[in-house]
Amino acid sequence: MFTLAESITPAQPTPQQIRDHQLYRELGLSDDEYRRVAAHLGRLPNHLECGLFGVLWSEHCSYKSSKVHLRKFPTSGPQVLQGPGENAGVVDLGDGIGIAFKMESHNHPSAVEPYQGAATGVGGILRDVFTMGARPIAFLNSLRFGDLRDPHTRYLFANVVAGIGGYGNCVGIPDVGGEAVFDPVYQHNPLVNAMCVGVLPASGIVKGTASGVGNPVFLIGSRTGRDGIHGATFASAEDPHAKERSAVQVGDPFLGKLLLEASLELIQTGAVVGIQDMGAAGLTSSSAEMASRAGGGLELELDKVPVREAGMTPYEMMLSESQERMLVVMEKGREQAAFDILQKWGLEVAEIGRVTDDGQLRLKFHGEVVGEVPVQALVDEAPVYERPMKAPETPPGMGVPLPDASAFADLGATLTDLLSHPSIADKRWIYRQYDTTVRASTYVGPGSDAAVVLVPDTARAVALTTDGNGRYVYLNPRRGGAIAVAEAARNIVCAGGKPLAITDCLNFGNPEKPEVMYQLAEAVAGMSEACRQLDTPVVSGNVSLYNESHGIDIYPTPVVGAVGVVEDVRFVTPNRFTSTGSVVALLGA
Amino acid sequence: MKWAVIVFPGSNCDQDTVLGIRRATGDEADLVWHQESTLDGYDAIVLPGGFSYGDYLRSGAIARFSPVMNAVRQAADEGRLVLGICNGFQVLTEARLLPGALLRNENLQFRCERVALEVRNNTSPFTAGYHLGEVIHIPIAHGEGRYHADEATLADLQAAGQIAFAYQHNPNGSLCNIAGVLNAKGNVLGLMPHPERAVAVWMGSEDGIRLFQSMHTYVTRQRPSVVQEDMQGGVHAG
Amino acid sequence: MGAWNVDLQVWLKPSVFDPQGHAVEQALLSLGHEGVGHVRIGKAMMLCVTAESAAAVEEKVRAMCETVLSNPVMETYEIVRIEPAEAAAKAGESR
Amino acid sequence: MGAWNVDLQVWLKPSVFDPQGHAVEQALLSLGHEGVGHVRIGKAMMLCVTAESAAAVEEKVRAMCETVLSNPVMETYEIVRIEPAEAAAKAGESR
Ligand SMILES: Nc1ncnc2c1ncn2[C@@H]1O[C@H](COP(=O)(O)OP(=O)(O)O)[C@@H](O)[C@H]1O
Repeated sequence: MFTLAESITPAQPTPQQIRDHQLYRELGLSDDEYRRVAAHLGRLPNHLECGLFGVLWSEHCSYKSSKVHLRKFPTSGPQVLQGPGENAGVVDLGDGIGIAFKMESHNHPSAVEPYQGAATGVGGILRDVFTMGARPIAFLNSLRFGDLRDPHTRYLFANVVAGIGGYGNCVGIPDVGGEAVFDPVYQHNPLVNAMCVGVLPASGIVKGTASGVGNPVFLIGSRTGRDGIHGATFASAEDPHAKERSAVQVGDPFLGKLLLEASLELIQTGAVVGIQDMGAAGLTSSSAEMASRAGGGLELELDKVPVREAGMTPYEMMLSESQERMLVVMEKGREQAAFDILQKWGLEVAEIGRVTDDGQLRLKFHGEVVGEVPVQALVDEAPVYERPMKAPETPPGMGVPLPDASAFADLGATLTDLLSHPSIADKRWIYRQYDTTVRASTYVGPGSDAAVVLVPDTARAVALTTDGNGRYVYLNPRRGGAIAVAEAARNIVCAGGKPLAITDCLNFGNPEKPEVMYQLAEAVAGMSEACRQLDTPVVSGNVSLYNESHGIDIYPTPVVGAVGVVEDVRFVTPNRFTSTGSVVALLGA
Repeated sequence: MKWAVIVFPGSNCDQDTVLGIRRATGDEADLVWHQESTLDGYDAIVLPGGFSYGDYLRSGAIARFSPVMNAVRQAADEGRLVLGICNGFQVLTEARLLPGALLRNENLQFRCERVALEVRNNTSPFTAGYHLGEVIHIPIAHGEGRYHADEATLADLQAAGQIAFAYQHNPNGSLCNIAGVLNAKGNVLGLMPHPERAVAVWMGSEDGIRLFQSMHTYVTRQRPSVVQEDMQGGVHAG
Repeated sequence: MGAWNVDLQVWLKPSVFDPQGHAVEQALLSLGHEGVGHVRIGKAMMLCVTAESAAAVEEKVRAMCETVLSNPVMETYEIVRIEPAEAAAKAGESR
Repeated sequence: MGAWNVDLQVWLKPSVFDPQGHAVEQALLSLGHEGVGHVRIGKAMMLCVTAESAAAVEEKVRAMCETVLSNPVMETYEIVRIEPAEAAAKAGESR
């Protein structure tokens, strides 16, 4: 048996101390999870190893509360080129073209630092899409805020919009659509969901796989700093924003743009074996997930990680969530191609390890092994919880009396009231801060049912929309979930498109409450039903739980991002009356 | 004629500009990396929009030191055409190839919308295709487009007809509603609006086309030899 | 009641990456300004505050810094100077 | 050769409208911070420069300010402090 350097800095507790004083709890592991880690390893985990399991088994990375439900989504179909499990999903647009897309939430970070929280959310989803080998062509976003009469809400809202624009505008991807709903229930838990869409050759999907024993592993982009450590770990009921306060990061859209161009150029060489963004849990999740997908292992030499601050420990390097970094596995012998391209774009690159076949994630520092854990245990053996579920005693909304008809005597005034509600009113204030026409391909931009974006090298276009209605889901989770999917599909159709597939963000409250888990399960069931009926499988998505403050949960708010194909832009239908004398008809039940 | 579109790290309207030139004139344009030191043989040089170097310090402040900028300066000195769009305009003011500076929008917000512009000069190589006083529609997309210059400079610009385009409804607080200015010789134009995003009906406006066409006409009339070469090479000259 | 001129600075916390500083540092180096490092860029602010005393000014300014002028989750602030407005005027400083 | 810490500030010229300062002033007033006025916002920069002497540092920094760090069309700069890096370190300042 190898000897493990127990602690590289004397300040760290020993494995025995971690066990005896239950220090693993601070690293994000429950008592039971800690016992499972020890059982997997056949020994006591050291501090670094506890940290690895702590982040990867966190709700954010492992989906331990939602996984059993997510499995119910339909995820396949002839149009699906890549379903859930990679950095983004991919559908077949026809003409040999694939559309990669995914949506992600950045709710908690945006609540504590709205500009940077939103900006880094956009940066993260951008990297998820271009790591598939896709050139990003559009962003969308879905927002939920409290009552705009509250000054703090106005501050959050204004800065989130500025942050989304700040990142998207700088990288030069148009923001073509989205939604914004205002309701006091989101007062302390605003929702910020961002979607990115990219285009790639249908046969050119790149995966986040670390395969080929001996292949070198590179870290490219920004240096690793102490920011964001534990960003992923502690989403909990007590204070969902607590972890964010210690983990705020600043996005660097310029570097994001350079990474985008360099990565696509790198992928063009054909020498990239696998590539992955470093998002939540940074180096830990990217290395473990890449190794897991290949069924192999990785050995990293942490001394080689370019750091921003002196004296960083292996623990800090593995858990840092510094933005604008990627992990790349290249074919051995073709490294020079990578160096040349990265140099051209002025990006830092470091070879930090190599692919192995022993199934271990082995971490070395100063020549010693400081951590060694089975990849399988980290990624695939993460706990899965079947949290208790319970329908509310009385269905929500039952006791609410219908308003007195006399309140609507003046229909004109009622109409004005409705139109002036921020949820219904014109959203130009938002989208005129986004560059909606860069790339010169926005056929239909914000302000319509669905956006339509031209796709290079084909007469076809993509139709894009995001939709969700938390209040419906609150009142009836199953129907509400179905309605979200149906609405997205209708919007695609109204723009002249045929719905192909969806991505989603499941924004829910505290999963430790049986009523919240009931909402989640039911909403997923309703969404799945609608997806089957409409033949729009789920190809990617994201879950955000613990959207709760002061005991109040947000409305259960699944947001659906749909992609459709427009066979020919001549079929694009405008959403406005275009000439006098036209017949106006109302369709549907 | 030969067009160069410069690519700085962070440029993001470079491809759009190449497409816009093609749509408007039928000409192909070369993308030229900012590390190049020569622009010999190019009749027109376009600095496109984007966020060169992230625009972190001031827009265009760092890009203006790129190696290619010496060649841009040389081209301008030789009377060749230099067009700066949005970030390109910012780079040209930072490089002092155009007077003034572009500051953060007065409303502190990025603004993306189609704006109405009044054509204030139609004698330059860039604007000859427009009527004087004509109102055209072209999109803007910028956070730092507030034109500033001292009073003496503004008076000079006005007197010499160097204000090429003015906003009808000022979106950013620019002095004298300035949207685009020419240098004294008239062969360098900077403008905040994006003509390359107004070259098709579905874009909402085709008013950008005449800007590129004006440049094309100017060059091909001035330099018949270039047209000759192009024609022989089978490239249609518009 | 008197008027005081206040100078303050707001910086990103040292542990937070400063993309602006980083980009400027890279630019300076590539332009041949050798021996430059650790560039950080923050905000400098000056304002004029009317209050009973310098102590009252400081209290007011701290409150502003903690709620409006900086976000304590990622920034720190420093009050550099609090000085009677007249003194500054006499010293010929331009405000 | 030694290392110096340099603090400098870049401000919009007084004749140039400062919308950020104006917006912050309005925000402060609307949030009830009374007696605040003349808010201006500029850039604070710190950097570390290696050179032969403090005088050489100043010369270098002026060159950077005049070419890169400020634009004289609209801005002024001020070198606030040039101090040996060790002194700063001793004084416990974090850089
Ligand atoms: N609500 C969901 N619906 C469908 N797939 C989901 C959902 N949430 C997560 N997934 C899938 O699970 C995988 C892991 O997601 P995530 O951890 O968010 O990706 P990342 O590695 O970018 O952080 C992804 O492939 C994602 O598409």
